[in-house]
Amino acid sequence: MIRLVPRTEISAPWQVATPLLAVLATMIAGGVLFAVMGHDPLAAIRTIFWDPLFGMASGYSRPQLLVKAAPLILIASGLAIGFRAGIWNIGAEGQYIFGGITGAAVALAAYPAEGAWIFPAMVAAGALGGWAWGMIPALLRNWFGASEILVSLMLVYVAQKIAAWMAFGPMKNPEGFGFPGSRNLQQYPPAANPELIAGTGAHWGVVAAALAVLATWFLMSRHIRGFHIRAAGLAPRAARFAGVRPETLVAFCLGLSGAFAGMAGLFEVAGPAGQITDSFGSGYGFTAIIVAFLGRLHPVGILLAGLLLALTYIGGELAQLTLQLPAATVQVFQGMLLFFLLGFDLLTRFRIARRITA
Amino acid sequence: MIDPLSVFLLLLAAATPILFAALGELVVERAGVLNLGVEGMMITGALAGFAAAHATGSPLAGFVAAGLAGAAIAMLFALLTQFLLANQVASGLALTLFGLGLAALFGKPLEGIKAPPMMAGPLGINWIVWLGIAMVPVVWWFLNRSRPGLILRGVGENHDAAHALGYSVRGTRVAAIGFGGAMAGIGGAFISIATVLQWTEGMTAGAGWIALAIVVFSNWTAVGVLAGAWLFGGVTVLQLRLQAAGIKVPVQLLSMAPYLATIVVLVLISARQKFSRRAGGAAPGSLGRNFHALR
Amino acid sequence: QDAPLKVGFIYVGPVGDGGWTYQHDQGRQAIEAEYGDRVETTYIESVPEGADAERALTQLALAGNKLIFATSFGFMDPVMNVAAKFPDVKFEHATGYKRADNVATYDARFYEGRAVMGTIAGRMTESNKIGYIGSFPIPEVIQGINSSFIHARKVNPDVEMKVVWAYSWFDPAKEADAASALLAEGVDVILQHTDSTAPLAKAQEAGAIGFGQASDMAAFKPTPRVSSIIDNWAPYYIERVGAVLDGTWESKSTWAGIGDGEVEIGEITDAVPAEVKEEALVLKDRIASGEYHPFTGPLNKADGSEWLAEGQTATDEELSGMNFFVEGIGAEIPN
Amino acid sequence: MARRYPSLSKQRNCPKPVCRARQGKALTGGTNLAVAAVFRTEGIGKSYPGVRANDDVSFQVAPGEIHALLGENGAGKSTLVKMIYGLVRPDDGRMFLNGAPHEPADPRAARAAGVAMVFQHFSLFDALTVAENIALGMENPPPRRELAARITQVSNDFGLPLNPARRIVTLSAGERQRVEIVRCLLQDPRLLIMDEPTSVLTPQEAELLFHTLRKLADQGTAILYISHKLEEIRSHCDRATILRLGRVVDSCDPRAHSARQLAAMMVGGEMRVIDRSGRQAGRVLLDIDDLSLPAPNAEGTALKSLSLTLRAGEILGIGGVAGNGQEELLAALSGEMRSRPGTIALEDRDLSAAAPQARRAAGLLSAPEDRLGHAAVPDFSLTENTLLTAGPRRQLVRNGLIDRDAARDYARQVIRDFDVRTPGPGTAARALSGGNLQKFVIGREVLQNPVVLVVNQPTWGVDAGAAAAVRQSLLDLARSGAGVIVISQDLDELMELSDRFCALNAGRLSDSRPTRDLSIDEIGLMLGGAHGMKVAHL
Ligand SMILES: Nc1ncnc2c1ncn2[C@@H]1O[C@H](COP(=O)(O)OP(=O)(O)OP(=O)(O)O)[C@@H](O)[C@H]1O
Ligand SMILES: Nc1ncnc2c1ncn2[C@@H]1O[C@H](COP(=O)(O)OP(=O)(O)OP(=O)(O)O)[C@@H](O)[C@H]1O
Ligand SMILES: [Mg+2]
Ligand SMILES: [Mg+2]
Repeated sequence: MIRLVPRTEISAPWQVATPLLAVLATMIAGGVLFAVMGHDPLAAIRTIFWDPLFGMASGYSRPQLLVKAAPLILIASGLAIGFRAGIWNIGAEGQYIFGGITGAAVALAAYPAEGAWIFPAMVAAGALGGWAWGMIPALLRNWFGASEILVSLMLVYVAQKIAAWMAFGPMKNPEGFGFPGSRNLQQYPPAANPELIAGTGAHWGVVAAALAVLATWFLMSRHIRGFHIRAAGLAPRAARFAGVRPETLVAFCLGLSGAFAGMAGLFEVAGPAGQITDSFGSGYGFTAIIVAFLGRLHPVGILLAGLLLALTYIGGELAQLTLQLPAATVQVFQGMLLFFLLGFDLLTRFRIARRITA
Repeated sequence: MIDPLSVFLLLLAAATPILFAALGELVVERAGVLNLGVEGMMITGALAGFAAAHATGSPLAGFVAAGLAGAAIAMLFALLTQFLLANQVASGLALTLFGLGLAALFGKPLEGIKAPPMMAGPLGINWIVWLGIAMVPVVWWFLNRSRPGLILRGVGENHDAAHALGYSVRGTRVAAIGFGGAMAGIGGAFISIATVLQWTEGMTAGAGWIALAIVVFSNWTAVGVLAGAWLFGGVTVLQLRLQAAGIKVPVQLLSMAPYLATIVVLVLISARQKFSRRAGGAAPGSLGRNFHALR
Repeated sequence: QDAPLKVGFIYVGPVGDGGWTYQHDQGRQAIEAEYGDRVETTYIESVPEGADAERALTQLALAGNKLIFATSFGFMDPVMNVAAKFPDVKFEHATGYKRADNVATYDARFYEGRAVMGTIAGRMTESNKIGYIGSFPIPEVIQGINSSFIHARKVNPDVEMKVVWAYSWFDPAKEADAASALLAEGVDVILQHTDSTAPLAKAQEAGAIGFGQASDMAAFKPTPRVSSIIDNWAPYYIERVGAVLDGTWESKSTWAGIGDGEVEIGEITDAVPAEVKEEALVLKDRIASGEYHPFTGPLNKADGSEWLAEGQTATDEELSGMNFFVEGIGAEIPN
Repeated sequence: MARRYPSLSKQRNCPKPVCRARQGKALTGGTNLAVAAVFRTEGIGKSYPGVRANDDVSFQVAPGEIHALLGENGAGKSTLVKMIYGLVRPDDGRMFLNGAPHEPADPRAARAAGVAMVFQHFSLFDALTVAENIALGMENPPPRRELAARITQVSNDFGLPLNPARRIVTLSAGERQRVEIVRCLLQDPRLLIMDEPTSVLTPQEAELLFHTLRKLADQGTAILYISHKLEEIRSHCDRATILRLGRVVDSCDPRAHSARQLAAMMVGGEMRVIDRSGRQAGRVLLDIDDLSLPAPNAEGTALKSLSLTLRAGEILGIGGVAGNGQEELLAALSGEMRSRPGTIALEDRDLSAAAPQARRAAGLLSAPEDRLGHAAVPDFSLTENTLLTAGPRRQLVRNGLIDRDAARDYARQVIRDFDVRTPGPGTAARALSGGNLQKFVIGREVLQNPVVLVVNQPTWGVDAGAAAAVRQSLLDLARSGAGVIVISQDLDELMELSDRFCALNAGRLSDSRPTRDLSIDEIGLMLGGAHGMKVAHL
């Protein structure tokens, strides 16, 4: 009989191997799915996983990978810290939206002024907005013990409604013929977040994501605060004994992940998205949760997971384009990827052993 | 001038999908499992129920199929969390993603078809609505008065103790997850079979998340779930009703109202637990924790 | 024979939404049917507005599509950005107002169809209350509400209009609740500017009637769906593809209505009395021929101020920025 | 007076012995035990990866006998009883209950066969009521009302009154144990197993427990009793089986041996003698003045106007039953809870408002009672666990930056100096046995050269050898000039260690008295009276 024996330490080789296994398994299961749907499985898998990187138009899609992955990585880096501490911020989407709104508000208030201060001020406002939106569940948890999972989730919907309100009301482009949506910030240079080096896709958000990965790695593995965060997630009483105040930690984690998400929202609204619309916020905050887990809550893992998910998005679009696969395929794919990773993850924590008999 | 009774009758129907899903999730959470995949199970039920109702011409068959399909996809979650010991939060999110995608894929051929009509029950209201209300005392009784319910609560409260006393933690939880899936499936099918009468992609539109909120709102009680579903349905219905009556309402604000109300109630309940000297929170002690027994 | 012309589409929703995107995809299929081997069409569905749209558009352009239809208002700026990078690719943007040498815009005069719906609604209501489920308070939707109300009043001076905003294009549960709320107010005819069939299902339960929106929603025939307003993009798409094929394409702004076949009135079922049907069809023909404009004075704004004098018709500018209800609608536009 | 509850025993599937009176006991010394034994094992063996937890274990328990299982930590006692209770399946060997083969598939089967077990941990459901908890421990509980009546009746009959409607969270440790016992009693067991039941009880409560056990034994129930408290085994058990490294090494009448002799049998060698010499009380190090704190939560205890002083080189023992403010006192000293200014002063520095790390920097260190999850993070390596407290004093953390090498070196030093048996500093804390982890925790604090060290339950659940090592280290620390506060429920331990003694009762601290003037009885009086002993004492 087979049984699971817990490892005393998490297996490092398996930590690296399981994501690869999961990707492989997803390809196989996905291939079966494509075959059932009447598509050539090999072509589909090549289109999704290979073509964006090395295919015909890869010169365009490779930089796009960065554009798509940057907000995911930035948000997930913040979330992972909280998840490590057992603080479940499910509402990054709301913080992303709210950060986008506050950041854009600075630009719209400044319009049409010129000045080098505008963009930095927007970044600060975006971070502040996300931070504030994240602090709501933090304070409600600290003061009243309300579950941050639910509060942060509810605040996503509230933020969406606020975005719609802004797009239809206060932020509506006065030159937009009554159509919803703010001015396009891409067309207002002091507020725009353009590509820094042409053809690389790298805008300030990509830079911020890279910095976030570095900073969180440093925090979690070298700094005592990161140590306390991990301790609090594993044994809250022990963390308190070590001098961690749970309230401080809740505020720190929710505030930090909120600020990261808010910044991601700002970089998006000032760059790729360009404007606040009623549908601003296209699920980055939720996808980032998946990225965080796929990356095993580790900064480097998150970096890779963010790029992988971006790949499935872009590859999925290509597959629609060239193979007419429905958009839902990507969702199924991402779901499977996560399923497989979570399943295989077992191997990092347990050994499979035969039952010992005398 | 707005007839409260008519608002009430409206909210009964509006609350039904989330009532089913939340009652199911209540049982799941009472068994100590946090399944965030409600949305994925609902949409699966919505599709399977619609397909079966269309194929057989019987809405009833649709609801049965929806329950089975919801339970079936919930078994994926059970496999991950109960056998492969994966993180429940992540597994639930994956289930939602997967369910939404899968339903969209397999729903393609069903687009544009209309479901067979439902028979109205007492007060001109759908039988399933009444079934949902009837499930409240049933779930209450099961949890608080039946032996399997006691075992289930024991497993949710302290799985180590339940294991030490010889109860199957995994078996209990798998059963609860299956029940939660079935209930979510039926809730989803209510939208496709009884409300919209058609299959459309993404038609549950976030109801699963509301159901999750309602379980917390309910303080993990069946009656609380009913109150939460009605409150949520009530605020939604009322703001539309006020608009329909031509009363100027700050729509933007009111459309946020259900979510804000959930937060407020959540805070009130949590505060009562925190500041009253009554011992212990209401959340099941082992909620969200995985169990692995060595033998 | 030349290589086929590649035509790309990006959709904001899934093609299976049964409404807006579904109808655009019908238009795409009409192109294929019309031109056969001479064209090759592809689409990307469920593209969020914003950065993803820009990328999807670029992918389409890179994949060799020479004509690209972007079918949502929110794709406007992405279209402009991408069009600037691909001057030899023609872009068609639905419902927007920004053009360039290689960007044309097109839209449909849905308000023309709503005039016909309003006429039927005004005649059919017994409670003299008709309900309207609005998606968002934007000019296009407001035009529709005004147009239906004006024509309902014309045939039935006692008619009242109740408006509910769903703040969503597509949310079946919410639309169902909105319909229920209207029905509870005594409404017996429901018009909708949201995309799901949920309001029709509710109308059916309550014995009220409604209209198909965007697509025909024929599954609900003969009642509650007594007619429908269909977005038929096929004629325009066929024309524009033809223009590219024969080299006559140029950037322009098209706002076509019933006359051009872009707005279609779905079959009026036998649930509608013959004389009402007749009256509706006459109105439709008069609009189609250009003989009649649905916004013809005298018309006052809701605040009582005069808008159009006797015989005066609204200009397209006025319509495309419309942000007020006409006199007689009890509701106010939220802002 | 002994009432049985025949209607409750219908779930049994094996026949009742005709006579279950105490006479079986007379047979204990004889050779033909197999016939009379209630329970018997033959060559039981159980392996875990890398460990032979039980090896060829054969022993038997006679009816009416209180039979002790003795052994060091990890000797295999718990494993053995878990097999009897159906939680773990033996790899080899056979078990017999009432002469019939006993192979329970799960605990429910074992219960049906007449085996009941009181666990040390993990078997009550906090949010459920007493009645619900008891119902969960039975196969076919009677209807709710009837069950409640039975609980009231049985618990009163045995002098362990319980209110069936109370939720477990609201009960004290002693009352919780009563629930476990009543749960067993209601099943009318043939064989009752108790795994370290007294570690959470006051001496009075322990007396009460033994009284109950004896009563049960008199009715013919066989009792298998596990404890590390040798004195208690000597005075209450009829027979002892001693395990070492999974094997039975001896079997004896514990009353015929001294505690030292028993310990020697367990470890297979002589015990070290505790050295109390060479200590002198010096200047005042710690001054607690009128310390009051509200209860941290509904289950907690408020501290009421505590005052004490502690001198250099002195060990102050604080006795009392768990739940009377011990955890709160430790939290108030460690800095987990902050108090009013002027209430806590270390070497004349007011630390009342200082954070835990600031107190550690100043020299006020502490070791809480719960090793896994409070004093240490179970999933962290020992190296990482040093960072929990030793950062400031050992310079493991500078400007917020962790010095991993220093932490590893420190962990190695603790392991070496305190004889912690583990593969190395990279091992996770959860992989250590309780005794070894306790040595690590104490060592981690002691090697920081504290000015004052506060420990709560330093030897809880720890075997005699490890306990002696821990106690010696505290004495050595005091000798070196530090002040030590030992909070404990183990009076023997307090008598052995402390210079002065005071009692903590319902959040109040008695005046201290020099220990050498006190007898155990006097201490019992200091503790008694007020606490939970209103119960009909028998
Ligand atoms: N679940 C398990 N997995 C692996 N090994 C185990 C497990 N449980 C016990 N062991 C091993 O079996 C041996 C016996 O453990 P057991 O718990 O029976 O000791 P014990 O005598 O009860 O000790 P203590 O006095 O500490 O309670 C231990 O040394 C341990 O190594
Ligand atoms: N799940 C497990 N996996 C591996 N080893 C285990 C496990 N559980 C217990 N052990 C081993 O069992 C030994 C003793 O286990 P047990 O749980 O009885 O310790 P304990 O009772 O906490 O210790 P102590 O009696 O010293 O207080 C430990 O050395 C540990 O290595
Ligand atoms: Mg043990
Ligand atoms: Mg032990």
